[in-house]
Amino acid sequence: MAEAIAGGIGQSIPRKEDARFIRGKGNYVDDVDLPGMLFLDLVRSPYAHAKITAIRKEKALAVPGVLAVITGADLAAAKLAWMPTLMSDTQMVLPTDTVMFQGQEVAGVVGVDRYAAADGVAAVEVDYEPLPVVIDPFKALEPGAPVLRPDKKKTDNHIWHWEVGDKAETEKALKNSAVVITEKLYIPRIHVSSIETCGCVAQVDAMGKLTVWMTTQAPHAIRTVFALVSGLPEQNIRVISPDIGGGFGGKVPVYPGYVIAVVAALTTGKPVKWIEDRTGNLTSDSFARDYHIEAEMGATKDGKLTALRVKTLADHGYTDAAANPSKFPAGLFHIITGSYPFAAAFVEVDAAYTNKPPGGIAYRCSFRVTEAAYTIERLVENMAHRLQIDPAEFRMRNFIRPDAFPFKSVLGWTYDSGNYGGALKKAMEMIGYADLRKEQAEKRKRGELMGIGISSFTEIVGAGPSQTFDILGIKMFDSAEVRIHPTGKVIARLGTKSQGQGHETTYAQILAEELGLPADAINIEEGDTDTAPYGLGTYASRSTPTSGAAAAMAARKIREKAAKIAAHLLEVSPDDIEWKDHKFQVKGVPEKSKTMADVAFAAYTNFPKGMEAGLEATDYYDPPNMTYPFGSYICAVDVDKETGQVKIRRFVAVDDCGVIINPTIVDGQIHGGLTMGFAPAMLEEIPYDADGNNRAGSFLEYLLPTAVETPKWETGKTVTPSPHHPFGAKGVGESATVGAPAAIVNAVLDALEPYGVTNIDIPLSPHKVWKAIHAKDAK
Amino acid sequence: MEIAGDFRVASPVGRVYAFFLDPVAFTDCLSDPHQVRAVDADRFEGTVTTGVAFIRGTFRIRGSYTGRTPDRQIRIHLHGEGLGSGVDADLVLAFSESAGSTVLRWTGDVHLSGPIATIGERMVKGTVDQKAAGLFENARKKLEVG
Amino acid sequence: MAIDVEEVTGSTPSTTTRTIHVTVNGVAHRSTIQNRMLLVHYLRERLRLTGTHIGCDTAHCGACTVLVDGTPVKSCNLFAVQVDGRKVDTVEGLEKGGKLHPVQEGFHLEHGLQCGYCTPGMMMASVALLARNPNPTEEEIRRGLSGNLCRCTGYVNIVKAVQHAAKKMQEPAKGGA
Amino acid sequence: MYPPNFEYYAPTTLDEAIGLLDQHQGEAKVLAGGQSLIGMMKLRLAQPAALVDINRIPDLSYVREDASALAIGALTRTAELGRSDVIRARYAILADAGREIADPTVRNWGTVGGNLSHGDPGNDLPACMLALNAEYVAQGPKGRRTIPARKFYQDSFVTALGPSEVLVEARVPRAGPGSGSAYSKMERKVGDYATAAVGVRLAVAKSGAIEGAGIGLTNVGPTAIYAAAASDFLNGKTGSAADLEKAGELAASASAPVADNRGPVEFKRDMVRVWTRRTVAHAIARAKGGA
Repeated sequence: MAEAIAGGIGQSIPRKEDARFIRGKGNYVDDVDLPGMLFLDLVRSPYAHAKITAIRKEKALAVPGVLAVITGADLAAAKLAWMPTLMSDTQMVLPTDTVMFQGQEVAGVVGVDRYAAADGVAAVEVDYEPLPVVIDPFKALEPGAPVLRPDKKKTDNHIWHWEVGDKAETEKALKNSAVVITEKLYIPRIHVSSIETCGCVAQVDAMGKLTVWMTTQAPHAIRTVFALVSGLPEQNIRVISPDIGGGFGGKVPVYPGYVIAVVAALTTGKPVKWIEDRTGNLTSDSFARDYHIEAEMGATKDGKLTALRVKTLADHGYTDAAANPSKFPAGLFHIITGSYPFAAAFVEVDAAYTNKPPGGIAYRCSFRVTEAAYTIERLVENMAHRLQIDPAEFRMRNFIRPDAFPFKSVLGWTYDSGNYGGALKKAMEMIGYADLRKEQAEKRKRGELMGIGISSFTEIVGAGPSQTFDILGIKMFDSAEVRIHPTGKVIARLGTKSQGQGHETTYAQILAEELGLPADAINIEEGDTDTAPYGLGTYASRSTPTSGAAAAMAARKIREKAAKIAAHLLEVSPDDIEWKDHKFQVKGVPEKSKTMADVAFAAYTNFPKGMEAGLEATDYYDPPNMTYPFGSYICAVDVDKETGQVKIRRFVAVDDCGVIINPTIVDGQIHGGLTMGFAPAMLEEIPYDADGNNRAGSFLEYLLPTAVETPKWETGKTVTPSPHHPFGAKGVGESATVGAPAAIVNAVLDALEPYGVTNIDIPLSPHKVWKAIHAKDAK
Repeated sequence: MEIAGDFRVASPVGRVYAFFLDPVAFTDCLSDPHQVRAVDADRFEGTVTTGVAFIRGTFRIRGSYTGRTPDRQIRIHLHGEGLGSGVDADLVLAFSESAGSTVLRWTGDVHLSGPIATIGERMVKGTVDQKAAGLFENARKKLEVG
Repeated sequence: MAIDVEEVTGSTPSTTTRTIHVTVNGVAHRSTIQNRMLLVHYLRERLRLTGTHIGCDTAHCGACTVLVDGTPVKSCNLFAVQVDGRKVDTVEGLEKGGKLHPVQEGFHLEHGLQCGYCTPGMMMASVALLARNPNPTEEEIRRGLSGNLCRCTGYVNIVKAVQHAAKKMQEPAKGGA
Repeated sequence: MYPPNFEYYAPTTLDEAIGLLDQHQGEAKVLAGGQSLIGMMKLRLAQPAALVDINRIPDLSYVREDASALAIGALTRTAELGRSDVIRARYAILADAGREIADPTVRNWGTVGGNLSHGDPGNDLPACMLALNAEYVAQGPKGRRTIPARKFYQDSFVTALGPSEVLVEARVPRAGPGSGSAYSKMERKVGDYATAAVGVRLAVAKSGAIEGAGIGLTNVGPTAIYAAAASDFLNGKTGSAADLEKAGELAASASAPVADNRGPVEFKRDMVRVWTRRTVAHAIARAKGGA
């Protein structure tokens, strides 16, 4: 067997990027300090819906250290009061007459430091006339509801209707099903709450070039959007994503603060920094979820799933600013048939305007996949209970079989590979499923509430094949540029941007494997639009499937040229050279070989006549298909009957993300993903009251789990390579967030089975569990 | 947030009714520092510095009489802005006279907006009731003395 | 010990400013600041020690955790004037003579960080935890770090990182050093 | 979030501190741990003209027991409660609470005096002091006075403390033989205010009868609540299952919670019932020598 290359694929090497982070030497956007830099702070609306009758700047301008106050009227003069959203709706940068949600940006105040700017914010006087507030999306669609977007010439609050599947066929199949269950599930509005909030530093140099350091997961796309919105020539815009303190989808959109900071830099001629505070973050940045789902599922008497019908109302706030591929207004929600070969399915989604902040970002998942996985895995579990079949057994009977891949789902997706039974079997072994069920039966006899829940989800990540996936028309490929220096050291630049995923390490490992050079000889750079090749950025678990693939493909292009140089050095015909054991070898004569480092030196010193010097390649990778990671999770809980408190005793997660680049990093991604599956299932929610007040505007009420609440995760793996990815990987950052909630909720409902409860909407706060227990007497 | 209360005062209804139609007289019953002036017959405006515990700030207020039924009922809308927050209240004052004294029954629907509602509500909730009760108690005292 | 003297130029004595003397990571500083300046801004903006981060503004996330006289505190919930005459330790002071602190080493080797933003605060809380309890159980680690939020790691590897450091810090004692 | 500016004083004697408070006529605030105050200032919901930082006044941080009482100095950090041997051994209710207030880092700076005098119904220590029938020592321009904890809390954030007074010490009657106590906090996560929390102090006589019972409730009313009827009921009882249930019901009736994200009123009342029952049982077990 060939010797492994140092830091190649499959090795758990410690992360390269840690070196700066553990020394406090990361360079996050708030660490950027420029001479003469000013600070921007924002006035925000206390009202969810109100007419602005006056904004008085005078007192603010009189505050020591305050230099400017920017309002919607100022922006309107430059035609910048509105900007387009990623879904081709329109969004205010600053309002000229009406505020649409509580926490909306109303004016920007520029000061010499952040304290002065905050003093200025407190001194701006705004007169509001409150208007009727629309919070409930169902009421928003009722006749007579106040029309929130008259500017769009709309006469109601309906944004769009989207559907997929065969409606008539599904109706027929449901009618012919022996058993049909229906469930209404609300997946509430939540917030990604990366520990670093959003912010930027905008600077305009003497040549008129704008540089913006900003918390963005997609710097290139942002540059193009900035160019289109502002009219600045694109070569005069440079977007730099420095170190990012967590993204999870929340740092994909363009927020008003970024634009106001740019305007402030242009008008003052000085660099301007804007750093959002946590309340601004929680009350105005893009939300996730907020889907009201009604699902119906049919099955035969002997437990074969037949049909699925799903009707959903999506609350989009006052504008549709969802971060979705353009052709998919409800994201990839139609992966909702999950791990099962339904013969018929129909999904429809309607979107409504309300007086809430806009968004519709993913919260660590690939465009609404969590909503889909949660729905299917909740209903499958309920169906198993209804049919009195063990939920594991029920899934085993219904899974898409391993020999059925590639599998075309009834809603149009072609799953690349899978072995669902294998993952569930492994999870059952790890947790000791049979013993747990025995224990549960004994406890139930004693009146104790213990539950076991399963989730066997299928994800869809790696957007995307460019024929179907684009954002504002820009196709969703991604890129890598790889350059080998004479001494065999490498610089690689990619179109994505890590926010903690460990790209500097995993991309180096991919290249190490493909180039036969040690990972520590390979530097990775991302996030500077002046240097990196164009890419669509990091979200939706697309980095490994796209840029990771581009890195491998660029390396392979380099190998093609390098093979010719190796042939030249070994004085054989290029046809006699093969890449084997991370070296160029003369076929059949393994002792005659050249390493990539040898070839690299020659590429600058001794290359064949007629060949260009250098050793580099760029690849823009357009994946032929999405990848479909999957997994099976099993959760065991104890429920305190009197208080409704849930204790997660065990949680086993078996994931299959195809070929694994760095097992330790993959485990870390799964731990984090599980925690962000647990959090919305048990703790997090942004509720609004009838006046439109955000009731979770700080971490006092928006409940991020600490190490105490977070379960002790147990992880396992199966490996089913993606057949179409260059080295078989699928993407992993989000699987656990997608898969975990249903397992937890299924476990709690399993514990409550004696009470006949079939649903409690997340988060499963003690008072909701208590209410479910007290609403019905035990059978 | 609903608030309500009532009082009986040994004073004819016409006088009580007139008292509450005078925005300066009526808002003068606030125990917190304030300045209020009438804009016209229907509207008044000014500032009130108020608070509870740590929370303390000056609110710009605007008020308007939204309904009048002589000697029977007055409706007032109050709108205040301060501390980056908003307070809006619809007050209904209902009068009835019996045996030379007047019973005033007041109800109000108070809406808080912004940081006070989002973050400070647990600190403010009990107090709104108290402040309103204090105002009407001061009004009763004034009417009784006068 | 180096002395780093700095003053606000042109500032006049005022009831809302104050001159403080603080020793940060062993370096003495004298600074005139506004009374309202939060300790975290003093460290980040005046001393340019940007390893200490701000995450929540309300003393929930612990990203701003530093040690004041050896005790972990949330520096976004403390005015700099309050540490006049005291010692402050930040993440930048953990590495000594080019040698990583065992807690830093633990976070690196056990993959106890991802985006790195909560990491400095998490490490400072860990250093204080181990000073008080050199051999903590997993429960004690989880409780001890419950003033610090991490959004990336799910805490599994943070626990391992602290355990790694605990073990490492006990090694020389065992060797009789 | 950036606070407005203020005058800052760091007196080194109590008299000086009280003089400063007096001089500012209610516009100055005492800064002890500041874990609540500074947050409100950053939100600009609190804008005091001056802060009087009492941290440099010596001899305000102590835990000591004498023949009649356990005395806790106002500047004692709440983390110290869980670490003090005498408190752990004989006043477990305070050690329990000392491990539940906010989070471990906040506890390092937050003070007992601040927690008690802020008047926040969500603070954990007031209910303990109500259960323990403690007294607070306040010092003001006219000298020292003693205020019973059970008369201290008047409304949300409204206490018997005058604007120029500083709470300097809490005095807890010395724990006698057979005494036991406990504090249980139901919280959504670490760092949260209680959904409901219950503090219990009692003694079990040789006869097996309960004596001197005190029950305090956190965050289920406008102030911390002394559950008098439930406490009185327990005296003379043996602590049977029926006794505990009845005590729970009486405590629940004494609570006056409001609905919020933690749950509706009826749920919170029921949590008072359940946790009173459980906490009384825990205190009895401790009184009988259990942990």
